[in-house]
Amino acid sequence: ACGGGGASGDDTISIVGFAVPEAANAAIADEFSDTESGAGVGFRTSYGASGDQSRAVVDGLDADYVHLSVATDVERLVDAGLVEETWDDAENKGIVSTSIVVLGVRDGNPKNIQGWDDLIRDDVEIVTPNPASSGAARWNALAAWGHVTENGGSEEEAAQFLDDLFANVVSLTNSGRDATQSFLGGTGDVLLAYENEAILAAQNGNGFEYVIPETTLLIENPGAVLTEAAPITDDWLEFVLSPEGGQRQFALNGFRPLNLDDPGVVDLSEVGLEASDIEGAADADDPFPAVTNLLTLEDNFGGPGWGGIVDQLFADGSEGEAGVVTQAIEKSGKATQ
Amino acid sequence: MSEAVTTTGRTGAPRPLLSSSLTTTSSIGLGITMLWFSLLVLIPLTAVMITAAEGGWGGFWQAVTNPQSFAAIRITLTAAAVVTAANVVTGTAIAWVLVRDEFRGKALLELVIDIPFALPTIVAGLVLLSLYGDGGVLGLSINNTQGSIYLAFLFVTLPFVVRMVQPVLEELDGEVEEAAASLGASRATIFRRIVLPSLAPAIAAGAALSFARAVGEYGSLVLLSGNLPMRSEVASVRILSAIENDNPAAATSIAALLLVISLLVILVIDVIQRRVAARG
Amino acid sequence: MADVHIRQRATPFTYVLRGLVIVYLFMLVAWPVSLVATNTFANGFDALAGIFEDPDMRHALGLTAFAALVATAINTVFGVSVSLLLVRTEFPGKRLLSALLDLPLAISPIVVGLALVLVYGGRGGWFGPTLESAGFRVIFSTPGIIMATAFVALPLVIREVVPVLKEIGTEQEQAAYSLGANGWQTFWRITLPSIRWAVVYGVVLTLARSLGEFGAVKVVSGNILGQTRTATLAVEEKYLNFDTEGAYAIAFLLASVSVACIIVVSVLRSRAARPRKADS
Amino acid sequence: MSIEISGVSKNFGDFVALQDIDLTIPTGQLTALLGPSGGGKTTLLRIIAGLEQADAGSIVIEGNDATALPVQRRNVGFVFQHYAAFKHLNVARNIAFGLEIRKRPKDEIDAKVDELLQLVHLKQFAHRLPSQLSGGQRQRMALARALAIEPSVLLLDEPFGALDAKVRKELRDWLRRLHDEMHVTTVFVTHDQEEALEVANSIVVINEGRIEQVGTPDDLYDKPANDFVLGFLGPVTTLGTKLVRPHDIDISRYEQAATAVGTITRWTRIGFEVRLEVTPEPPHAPGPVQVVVTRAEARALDLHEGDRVWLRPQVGADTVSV
Amino acid sequence: MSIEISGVSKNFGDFVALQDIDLTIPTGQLTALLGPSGGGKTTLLRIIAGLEQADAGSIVIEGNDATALPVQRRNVGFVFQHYAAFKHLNVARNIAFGLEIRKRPKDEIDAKVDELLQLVHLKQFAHRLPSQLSGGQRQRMALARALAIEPSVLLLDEPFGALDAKVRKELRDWLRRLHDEMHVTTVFVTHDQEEALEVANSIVVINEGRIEQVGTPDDLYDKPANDFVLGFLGPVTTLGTKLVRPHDIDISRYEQAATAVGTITRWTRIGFEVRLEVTPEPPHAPGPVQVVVTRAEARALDLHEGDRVWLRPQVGADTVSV
Ligand SMILES: Nc1ncnc2c1ncn2[C@@H]1O[C@H](COP(=O)(O)OP(=O)(O)OP(=O)(O)O)[C@@H](O)[C@H]1O
Ligand SMILES: Nc1ncnc2c1ncn2[C@@H]1O[C@H](COP(=O)(O)OP(=O)(O)OP(=O)(O)O)[C@@H](O)[C@H]1O
Ligand SMILES: [Mg+2]
Ligand SMILES: [Mg+2]
Ligand SMILES: O=S(=O)([O-])[O-]
Repeated sequence: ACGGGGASGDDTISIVGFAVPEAANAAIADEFSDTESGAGVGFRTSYGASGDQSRAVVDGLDADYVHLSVATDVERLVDAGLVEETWDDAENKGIVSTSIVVLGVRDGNPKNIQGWDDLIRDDVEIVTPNPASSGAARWNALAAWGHVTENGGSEEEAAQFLDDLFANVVSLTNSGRDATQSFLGGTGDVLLAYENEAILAAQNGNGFEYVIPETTLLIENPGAVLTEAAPITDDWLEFVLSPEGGQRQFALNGFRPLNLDDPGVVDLSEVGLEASDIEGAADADDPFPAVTNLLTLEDNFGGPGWGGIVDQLFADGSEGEAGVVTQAIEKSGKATQ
Repeated sequence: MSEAVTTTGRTGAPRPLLSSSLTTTSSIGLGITMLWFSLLVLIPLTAVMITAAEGGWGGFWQAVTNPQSFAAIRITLTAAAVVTAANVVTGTAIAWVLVRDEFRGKALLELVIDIPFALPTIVAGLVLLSLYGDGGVLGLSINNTQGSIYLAFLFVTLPFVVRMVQPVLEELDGEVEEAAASLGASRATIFRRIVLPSLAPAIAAGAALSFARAVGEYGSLVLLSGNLPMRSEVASVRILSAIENDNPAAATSIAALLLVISLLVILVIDVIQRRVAARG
Repeated sequence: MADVHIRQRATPFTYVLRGLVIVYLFMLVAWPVSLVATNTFANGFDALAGIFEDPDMRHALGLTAFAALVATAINTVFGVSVSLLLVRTEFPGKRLLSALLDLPLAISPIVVGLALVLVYGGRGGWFGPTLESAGFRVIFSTPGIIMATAFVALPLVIREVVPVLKEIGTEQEQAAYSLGANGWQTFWRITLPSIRWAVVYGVVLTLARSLGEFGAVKVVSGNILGQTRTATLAVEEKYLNFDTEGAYAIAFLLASVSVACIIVVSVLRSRAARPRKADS
Repeated sequence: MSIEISGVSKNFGDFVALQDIDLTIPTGQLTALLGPSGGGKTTLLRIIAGLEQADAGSIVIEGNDATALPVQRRNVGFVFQHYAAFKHLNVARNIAFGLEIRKRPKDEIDAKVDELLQLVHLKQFAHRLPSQLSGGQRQRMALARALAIEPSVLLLDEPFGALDAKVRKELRDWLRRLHDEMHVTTVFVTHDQEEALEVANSIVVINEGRIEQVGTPDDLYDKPANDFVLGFLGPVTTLGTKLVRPHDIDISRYEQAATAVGTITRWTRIGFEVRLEVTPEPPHAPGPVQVVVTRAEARALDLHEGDRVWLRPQVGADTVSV
Repeated sequence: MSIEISGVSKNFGDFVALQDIDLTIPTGQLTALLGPSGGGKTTLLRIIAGLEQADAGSIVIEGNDATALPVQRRNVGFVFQHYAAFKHLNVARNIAFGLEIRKRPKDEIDAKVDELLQLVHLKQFAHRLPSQLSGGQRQRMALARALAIEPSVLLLDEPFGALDAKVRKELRDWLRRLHDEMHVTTVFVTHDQEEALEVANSIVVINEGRIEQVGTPDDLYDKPANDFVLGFLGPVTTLGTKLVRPHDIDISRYEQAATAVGTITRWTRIGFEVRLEVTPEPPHAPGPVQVVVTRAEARALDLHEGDRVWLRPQVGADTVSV
């Protein structure tokens, strides 16, 4: 009952996921065990960087269910024949958790960061994971790109904006969590992060708050059941998607619960919670405030999935031209040489 | 009876070894060890090389000459070389103090030497950051600069030269140094012309290991170096990025290049060592 | 005896060198590492207790101990055999082998993992599918963790043993032969006891390196909680989940093991009255 | 015949250490390999032991061809010039080593070790490490260790080289006695002709990789095959056209039939000997002649520095023409 | 006076290696430190060289207080008992070392090295590493190395211990000649009384950390201060109630006034000496008496194993009561 060669039995679900939702998934698994169908089910879990995890499954790591940062990491499994092509055909388009890109700042927002345009000021130092190695970073970069292109700017202007933004980057870590740690450790003025990451960091760190820019991007993390998964896995996925089950736990961990009709808009009562249940949010009364201009892959960038925008922004240049972000990073290095 | 004690360590005219050519037993031993070495190291490295070759010469060339990768390789090799040179000096000095000096608390130094190995590298980076980074006790702000790479390399490679030199220094024959002294050699001269040549093989072995280890280092830099392109990004990070971009050929190309360079450096160190050992 | 004399004369230089070494080691290792301890015990024994109460953590520690011990055992046997071959026999390709032996350290741990997956990966590896159909899983399972650990620590025993083996010469071995001992008996009864401190140093280094290894293990282990998550992976996991105290606690445990090893070694050595030194 | 060495040669690189050696070492005898430093003594001994492989030639021990036999199977006891003590084993365990290898029962080993410790007077040192022994004690330990396995051949490389005169003397006597008791075929290397003359039944003189002469001590002393042997076995001096031992010169202050006439130019007393240097008058000789007389003789002959003396070889003295 | 040692003591832990040594070593003389193993000879020599620091006392060399001077500044040549060869340098470079340190011009060094190689007969080994030399060759290299710097004091620790008799003899003579020519103050350690008697102008007998006697060879031989010196300077045997040298015993097959009567139980010829073991008849003596006669005497007296003989000390022989 698994992708690799059948190690876990019918009553064990192997979850392979990216690092961020580990706590949420663990809580969901707990609750799932209390349900009728989930009684007696055990879990094997493995969490790590999204790309690593996806490749590990291709290389033979046992998995019944994957929960990854970006859809491309699931596509890799589709290409390897481990996940049905139809995995994103359902109403949720394969998405199991969502969040938005936010700007983490120091306590009291000393640099008075309000939106994307403040990031390219000379006096601002930015911490972000590296889009070349981190899924989280790609959401950040795409949000920055969208801030220009979706507000009437040209692609040239957007590219220039990214150049300016990366010129201000002082720490380019390998993963999203490393960036958070680096920021909490004292580096930089602004952290580009997920909202849930920022909430979690605020829960754990001191001297940290975050700003939701006017224009930002909806982060959609896909989940998929593997072809040869144990049958129980389908019940698990259903439970993860259910408002009272999985989504409620995601909300408690700072994710925005799925809202298929109106992506990114949160009604906590749908998942049976109150504002006070969410700790660490910037505004305790409205932990998931509505975003003025929320971009999504589907509406703004030709989604679902990343499609051509990946190459346009992140191509590493080994074949054809390097992506805009790749170039921006390279320029930032050259500029300082 | 101590005079006679000295004799046993030295053989008279040294004798050729009993089995200078291979006996059956040693052939079997050689076979088994080579088999394991192949399974563990050679075959996997061949796989890496073959993967690197998949992109052809052009792919390889492009991967390693990509300005950012090239800079990362340069930064890594430079730092590894400088740190190795530093280790040759500090490592030998530390080994010297451990063997030749006597003072209270020396045993504590002995304890400290191997810790950089056992400490998970990520934690190493963490503690170095909290001392030498922004807001650190020392107010040095070394994080996100090239200096942090040097610092991390110095930390993780500390034990090599020390631990290589130490046993050899202990075995060294003190009478030979006295002979040099009686011929008028100052302490420095004795060290340079008598002790150093004897230590050269051990120092070289330590230097080779230390260079090698530095070239491959990654974990301790995660938080410390900031991975700024062309400034503080090391080769391992570039390899990681290439892997993330589903470009294993580029990753292995960089790895292969580093491998070849390391091999060359190890060989060069060996040659230098032979020179020093014969120089006096 | 002769060698102790010249050593005892302390000059100003002795004190300067001693001071520099102490300051260097303090700044580079002792102080940073002491932060691990202070962070671990910031809340008394809570952090440590937390580690030991968590069954998954206990499993991770157990797995790390197991993998480190097995890898150290393999590397010790392999290292001593290779050292004997390198010092006591002649065979074509000896210098090349000697240089290749240092390479494992030069390879970025990520590439080590990648290399092993390329060959032993259960789905696409060269040998992996065959092994897996024979019911033997390497990658994402304990053998892979052991291999990765053995790989990164490969040269350490060899580099310790080779110089000492050269230094002790062959007279004692020849005496053993003349008394009727075969190669195997001579090795166990004469050679091994003569090189035991070098082997012990090598083992300590290997063990320390094995405990601290992270990158390569991460790639080949699959990091499955309660199954293939090792202590260093747990350190990362704790750290990533903002449980820095827990991460420090595990790191503290790992570093303590190597410190304990060093203490045991030095106690054993002084109990053995340091015959090596007495004889030199 | 016990050890039969035929046509043995050994080179180190292009240095010829031994050249076509033929030699028979009789069973039960005490044979000395005597020669100058670098002559090849140690090399030959090691080839007999099997510690070194000859480039050519064969070694037959007790009738069995041992040429290709490894050292373990030759049943030889070898005592190394520098003892080669097992540093990590105490004296008793050093001695027991060969027996333990042979898996002898424990009490047999203990008994044997005890006996040998007694024999070499190391009873009270049984539990010391070699590093805590004096050179002489270590040498005796090495001897006991070699004897423990009751070898059919005992080979010793400069067994007394590193010991002081007094201990050396004791051990020599003891080796002789031991040999008289056990009659094990023994070969020892020495560069000390007195040691060879005193201890050995038979002496092999080796120089520059060749055998110069083989014979009993008396043979060698009285009938040296060449001037190298003459010179090596004791002091020689040139008297007229002959090489002769300084002891074998008749010296007189009174005119007599003489090979040379000269003046005593140096007079050195060494213990109970007096060594004289006589510078002959032309046409007699090219350089000073060394003469040795006992103190009693010197007193009786009333010899002093500056005296004019008449020299001739004693009757029956061995001389070799220059 | 050249080397003035006053009140020197040296302990190793609680072991007393030297105890309140006062000694004057005259300039230009060849002095031997003679004594049994472990007596403290090496320790004293090392203190003179500055390789060891005395716990108490002072060393004055050529009128300058050298007590606190490091070895480098004492201008002494030191030859180590175990050679202390620089393993990584070939013979020529070993010898050149001291000169290179002194930054002498290259051709001066080459010339000097050449001369010394000649002197110690190592010309053809100039480019070998020490590990490729025999013990004797290494010793000669060490000697040449110490001489290269033309030291004002030459200190040698058992310089000829590892050499064969012939080379030893040669080197002894050579050392004597060298000394006569250069008059460099030379101190050498030996445990070989013959070497001391033959080579030295002056002998210092050291035992258990104390000086037993200082004097010329004749002084020591003829007027030993105690039975230790008597015994150490040459063989002794017990005749009746006296210690006497085996050479100093009158032996006769005919009845004469005798200290002991006995039977010749062993008869060994060593070169031109004959060594006899005489077992006295009761009530005469407790154990066998050693007697040495020359071969000529033995022939003249017609002595054989089994003969009954009468023994008495020679007139003028030095004896010490037991
Ligand atoms: N391994 C070796 N390599 C090169 N030359 C060697 C080697 N072993 C011995 N020799 C040379 O062979 C010659 C004979 O050496 P050997 O040790 O047999 O002499 P020896 O008669 O025992 O001398 P000694 O009395 O000094 O011990 C010497 O010139 C020595 O330098
Ligand atoms: N470093 C030391 N530590 C302890 N004891 C020592 C040391 N050096 C010498 N001794 C002891 O001091 C005593 C005198 O030693 P020394 O080497 O001077 O003797 P020696 O007369 O040269 O003897 P040998 O003829 O054996 O060389 C010996 O008993 C020796 O064991
Ligand atoms: Mg020899
Ligand atoms: Mg001595
Ligand atoms: O975990 S990330 O790789 O998405 O940062």
